[in-house]
Amino acid sequence: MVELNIVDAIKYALEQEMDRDKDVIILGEDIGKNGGVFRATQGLYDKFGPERVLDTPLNESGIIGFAVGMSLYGIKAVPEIQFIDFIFPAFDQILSELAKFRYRSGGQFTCPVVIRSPYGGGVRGAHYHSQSPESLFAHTPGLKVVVPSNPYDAKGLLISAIRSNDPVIFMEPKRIYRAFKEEVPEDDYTVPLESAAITREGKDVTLISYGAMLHITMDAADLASEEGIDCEVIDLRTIYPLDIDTIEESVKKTGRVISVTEAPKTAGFGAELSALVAERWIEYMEAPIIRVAGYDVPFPFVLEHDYMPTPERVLDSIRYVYNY
Amino acid sequence: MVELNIVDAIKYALEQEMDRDKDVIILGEDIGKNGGVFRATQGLYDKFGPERVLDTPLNESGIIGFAVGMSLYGIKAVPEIQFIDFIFPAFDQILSELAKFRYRSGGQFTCPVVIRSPYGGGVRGAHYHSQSPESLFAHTPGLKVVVPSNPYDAKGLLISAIRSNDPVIFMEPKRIYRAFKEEVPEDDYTVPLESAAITREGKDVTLISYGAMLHITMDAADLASEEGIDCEVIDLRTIYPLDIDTIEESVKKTGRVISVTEAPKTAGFGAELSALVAERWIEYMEAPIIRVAGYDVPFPFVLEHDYMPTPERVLDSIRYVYNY
Amino acid sequence: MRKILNLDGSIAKNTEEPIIPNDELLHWYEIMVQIRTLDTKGIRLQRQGRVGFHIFTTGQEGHIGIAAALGSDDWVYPAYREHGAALLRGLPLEDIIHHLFANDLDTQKGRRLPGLFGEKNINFVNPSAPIGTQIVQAAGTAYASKYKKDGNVVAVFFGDGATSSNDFHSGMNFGAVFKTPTLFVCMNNQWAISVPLHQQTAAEKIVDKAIGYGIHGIQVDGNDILAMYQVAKEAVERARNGEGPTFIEALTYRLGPHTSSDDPSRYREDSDVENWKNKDPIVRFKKYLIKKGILTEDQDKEMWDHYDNLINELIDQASKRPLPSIETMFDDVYETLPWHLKEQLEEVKKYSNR
Amino acid sequence: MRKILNLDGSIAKNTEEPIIPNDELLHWYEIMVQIRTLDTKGIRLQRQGRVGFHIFTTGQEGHIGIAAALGSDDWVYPAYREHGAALLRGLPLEDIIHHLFANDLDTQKGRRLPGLFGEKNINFVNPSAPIGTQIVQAAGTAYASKYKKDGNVVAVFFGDGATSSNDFHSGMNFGAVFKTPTLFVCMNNQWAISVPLHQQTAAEKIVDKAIGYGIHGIQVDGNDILAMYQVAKEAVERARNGEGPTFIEALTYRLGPHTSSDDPSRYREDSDVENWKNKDPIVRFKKYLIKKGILTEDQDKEMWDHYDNLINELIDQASKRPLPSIETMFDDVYETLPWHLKEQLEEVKKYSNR
Ligand SMILES: Cc1ncc(C[n+]2csc(CCOP(=O)(O)OP(=O)(O)O)c2C)c(N)n1
Ligand SMILES: Cc1ncc(C[n+]2csc(CCOP(=O)(O)OP(=O)(O)O)c2C)c(N)n1
Ligand SMILES: [Mg+2]
Ligand SMILES: [Mg+2]
Repeated sequence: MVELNIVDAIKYALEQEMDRDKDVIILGEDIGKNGGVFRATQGLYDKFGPERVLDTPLNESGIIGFAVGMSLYGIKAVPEIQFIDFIFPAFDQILSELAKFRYRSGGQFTCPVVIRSPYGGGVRGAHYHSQSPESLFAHTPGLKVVVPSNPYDAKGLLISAIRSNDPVIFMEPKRIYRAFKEEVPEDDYTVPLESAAITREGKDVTLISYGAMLHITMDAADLASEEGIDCEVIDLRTIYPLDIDTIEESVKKTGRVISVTEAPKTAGFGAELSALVAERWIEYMEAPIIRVAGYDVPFPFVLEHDYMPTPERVLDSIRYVYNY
Repeated sequence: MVELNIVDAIKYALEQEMDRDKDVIILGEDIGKNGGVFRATQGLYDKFGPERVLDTPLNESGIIGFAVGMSLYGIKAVPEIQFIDFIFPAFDQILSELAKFRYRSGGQFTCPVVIRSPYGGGVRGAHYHSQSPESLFAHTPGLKVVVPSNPYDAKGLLISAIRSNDPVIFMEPKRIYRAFKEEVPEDDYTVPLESAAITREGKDVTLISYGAMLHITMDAADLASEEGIDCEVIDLRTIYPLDIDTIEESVKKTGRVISVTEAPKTAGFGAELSALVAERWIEYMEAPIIRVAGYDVPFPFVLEHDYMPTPERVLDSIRYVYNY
Repeated sequence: MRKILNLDGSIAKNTEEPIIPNDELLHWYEIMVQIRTLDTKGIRLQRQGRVGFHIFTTGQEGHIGIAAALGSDDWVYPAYREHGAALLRGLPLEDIIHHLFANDLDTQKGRRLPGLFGEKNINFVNPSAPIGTQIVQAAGTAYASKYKKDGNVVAVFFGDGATSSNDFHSGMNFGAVFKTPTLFVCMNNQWAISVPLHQQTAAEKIVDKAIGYGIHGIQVDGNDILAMYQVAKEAVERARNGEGPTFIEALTYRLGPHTSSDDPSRYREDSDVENWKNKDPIVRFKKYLIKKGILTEDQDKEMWDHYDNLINELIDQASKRPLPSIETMFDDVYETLPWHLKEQLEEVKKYSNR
Repeated sequence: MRKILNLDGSIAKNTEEPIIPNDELLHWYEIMVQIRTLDTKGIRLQRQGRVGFHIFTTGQEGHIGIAAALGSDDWVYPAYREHGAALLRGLPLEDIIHHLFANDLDTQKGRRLPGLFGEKNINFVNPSAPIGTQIVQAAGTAYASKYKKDGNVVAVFFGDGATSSNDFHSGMNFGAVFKTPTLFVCMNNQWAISVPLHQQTAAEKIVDKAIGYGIHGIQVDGNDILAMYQVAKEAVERARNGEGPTFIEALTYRLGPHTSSDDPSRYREDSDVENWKNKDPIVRFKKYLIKKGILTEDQDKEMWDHYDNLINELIDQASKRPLPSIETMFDDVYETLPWHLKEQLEEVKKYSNR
């Protein structure tokens, strides 16, 4: 066991997988000598050399397209997009190519690239260093979308993603990259994709979240428990395809559901969660199905903490559905 | 009055707006001499010349970025993306630039570009000539998303879009471009953005749709009425920001809601509709809130009619919620 | 511009005739005949409503020369007019026909517009439809081969229109910076649907684009299969020697419409087409073969007849096959079927009578 | 490479000294002093946690020469190291300071990372953060001016890293094809964060990229404000004469870190920095002014002191201002507030104490 924060857990996972399999190659902007702008690849350039740790030209569609091409040839390419806000130039390579290669070729060509990228707000990053576009990827058949919320999962999920034969968008909650440390096994282990965790058991209200918002959600659950409301918290971990059984069990038990996400509310991933509940288990519902989310504006700068869900906002929703 | 199909109504709207305002410029691939691959710009090159009808190089981010730049200077740029499946290379220009310019500049710089693009399946177009990515744009504050379902609205909404001071994604249902004709005023008129239409009044079940799927929905409503189920059909017309009042009134009346959309179900726009209802009016609901949608696979080719919502599939959902 | 064959099939002055075994030359020609025949049949089937779509290769058969310079372990990324390269690499003719009909024997499982196919076992990559995406992928694949020290090269085809695409820019740049063993082959057929070359770029020559990336560039007569072979052979050698990518601009012409949906009379002059018909790569190569004594007019006629009949037969067989099963709508999205696709499969089965 | 000023401030052999009024030259210098001072203050404020972020212009003040060749109706698209151009075009210094603090007087309404600002009334476009997006927009704006026959030109700045971006490719291509009056100005400062030029491109010179687009290209000493002015003046003339865009590669160097978040010692040699410090554009220009008798050492010192004090004062004032109101979170998303933003504004007001 070692004590690691999230960003170090990710670095460990990369290093161990690169040790294990010489066909794992990482690439991206400033990931080499510089070790990544968040230092997630620190030391890997020195250890594995420029042939396996590629500092690329400044072009995200290039990075993903190049990775797709490598992976078709049997390389496990793990590109980093410096901030997920800069993934949009690569959208065509992701939606049209990465997601559809297996399908369009009748299963002949596969490109199980793992795209790592820091996402989310709370770091004074403004419009272009704060966004959380998971719902766009969750609307894209062929992709898997993974969002860890703690160091243990970060390492175990990244290793699973790297060993998966499907492409994965691996979104890293940069706001909590260094927020806390946890015991993490030094050895190699996996946390299965498509399986959620019950981070807190409870019987009154189901709170569903992932990534950085999981911690806001947990804080809200703590506040609620002081008021005698017993919340269950689900950490989705993989948001697409998601773990429907864990949600079902919890929702049927509590009859009250709140999702907590940080992207703009409209057509965000909270909508999918609400819709799933409303079409499958509405008869269990004892209150409206609530989304606590970012507001429908571009991500702000000085007002970011007014923008993002806070424990207080989540708590108000908990009270609302509890007392409904 | 003239009898027009949708694609001709669009051409008329473009021509009339270009007649009215010499600062309206259209651009895109093959829109000049060729008149557009769907002929939506036929004749405009001859009439307005190559300075106002620009055949561009093959680069969608170029088309949109160039349009953004023109519009900052006061030109009303109306680019065409040949198929909306090819809009993804332009995603960065749309999400990072077009949608955010007004906001990021504190209201100083505006770029009210209208992006026209044929969307949707049912024309044997396979993966890359069939998609319906409206939910991605509806998750993008700053954009308006408009989807007409008939010639009258197509003309009136496009004129509204062109006169709007906000950027608009104008999605054209190519499956029904030429499916039917309707009386359309020759004069200039507008259909307001952000206002839905009740295409059919009813009291038992609310069906919400737009674009090509509106017609599948109407067919389903006809089938249902033969069984004595009285459906109300809402044509959203503008899906973002949407007309909440029209939905509210209908939903409260019927207590049963089904959305019909053709994109993959997960995180599609139907999810937003379900979520809105489930968080605002769940106490009125007498049945699960149902999404009839495309399946969560890349758009198929020979099996496309199995993939897309049909009146039969919608009818089954109507029966289900009615008898719930 | 590199050129070896004159229009009359003789060898151009001051050029060397490449040494290629006769049976290989004949084989190239045979494939030219096959794909030209496929075009005639394909458009007819489309007009009859028997297949959904047709893409033409007519006029661009010179690309077979590029493919001929590659080894069987090398990779090819086609644009969509390179059926000849696939056949040369060993794709069975009937596979193309089943694919045209998108039937149950289509190895693409009936999922693609006819003409957009790939085959893993001949390293012929499944193409997209968004223009240009394959260019940077090809650079990545070549990097992978270089990393693994396999010595394989990757040839990627694309049009003149595609040089405007984002992925051309990143592909050329990544290829150059990482010195990948890639042949970037631009089949400059002068048109991108209705957009002529001079509205696509203001560069004097497309090959000049190589300079800005620090890539070795060469312009070649794309309707001259021998010149195509020769420049590709040199580029393959450079690539295998670790000298990095080569950009090849092949001057050619699309003699047919863009696809079955296109009407070129709206935007280009017949005289232009006629002009280029005189440079038909098949006619020119045939003249060479006849001059060389490898082919007679009779043998030639026999060959055309043979493939006409064979392809008719294959069409007959393929057209009788059923569609792919409804299950094929859901497999290959992921390696295994997630719960929601299982649910959706059950649902769709209720409505489908397959 | 075009160059006019030697390092010692004398005029290089065989070049002509541009004729510029003395007060203008002094004004250019004054702005250099202002932005260099802003850098010293800005990073200190950031280190103290008083502002959120700082972007450096140090070493790239030569860009003022480009801006000086433009008229007030012309447009500028900055990358993010062109504060000097904004000031030269008339932006009040206090506006930059309010913007640094993202306070209620920030004309960007506190929405941007400090350093990313634009001003409509000086035609200085609000920059993005995704690299390169402005390049093609600038071509579009120039087209609009050409279409309206306004005679205005558009200068767009971007880095060496940005030449790899998609929007560089489309911007250069669209600009060339539509012959727009655009100055494409690449401030080649040798680095894109930690990526050195030779890993960014394999081209010998960035200016070679112009060839592939059919654009007139010119390389200039970016630390020589007179040479910058001169090449820009020629390019503006070409543009106004309808001769289309010009690509200018300005060789310069980022003397500071990439931004306040960067530690350049991780990836580059101090000796390299020292080397370039000798070519400091401010020092060189100062020597010229002194040689010319327009400036004395005393006046120079006074000027630095003056702006040091002035900026301190402005910082003092700006730092006391409140944050923008909570309403500013919702306006400017659209021209008018839709229902859902009204609802959200009401909600957020409950939690905010502003
Ligand atoms: C990104 C994208 N935009 C537009 C299209 C529509 N389209 C299909 S082929 C084509 C022209 C391609 O021209 P070129 O690259 O020269 O190839 P050619 O067809 O001439 O062989 C266009 C515009 C597309 N497939 N993808
Ligand atoms: C699309 C995109 N990718 C990555 C980044 C992160 N980033 C910010 S600046 C920069 C380097 C820019 O280099 P260059 O264009 O040379 O400009 P310079 O900073 O040297 O002036 C990078 C990679 C970004 N802002 N946008
Ligand atoms: Mg072409
Ligand atoms: Mg730089």
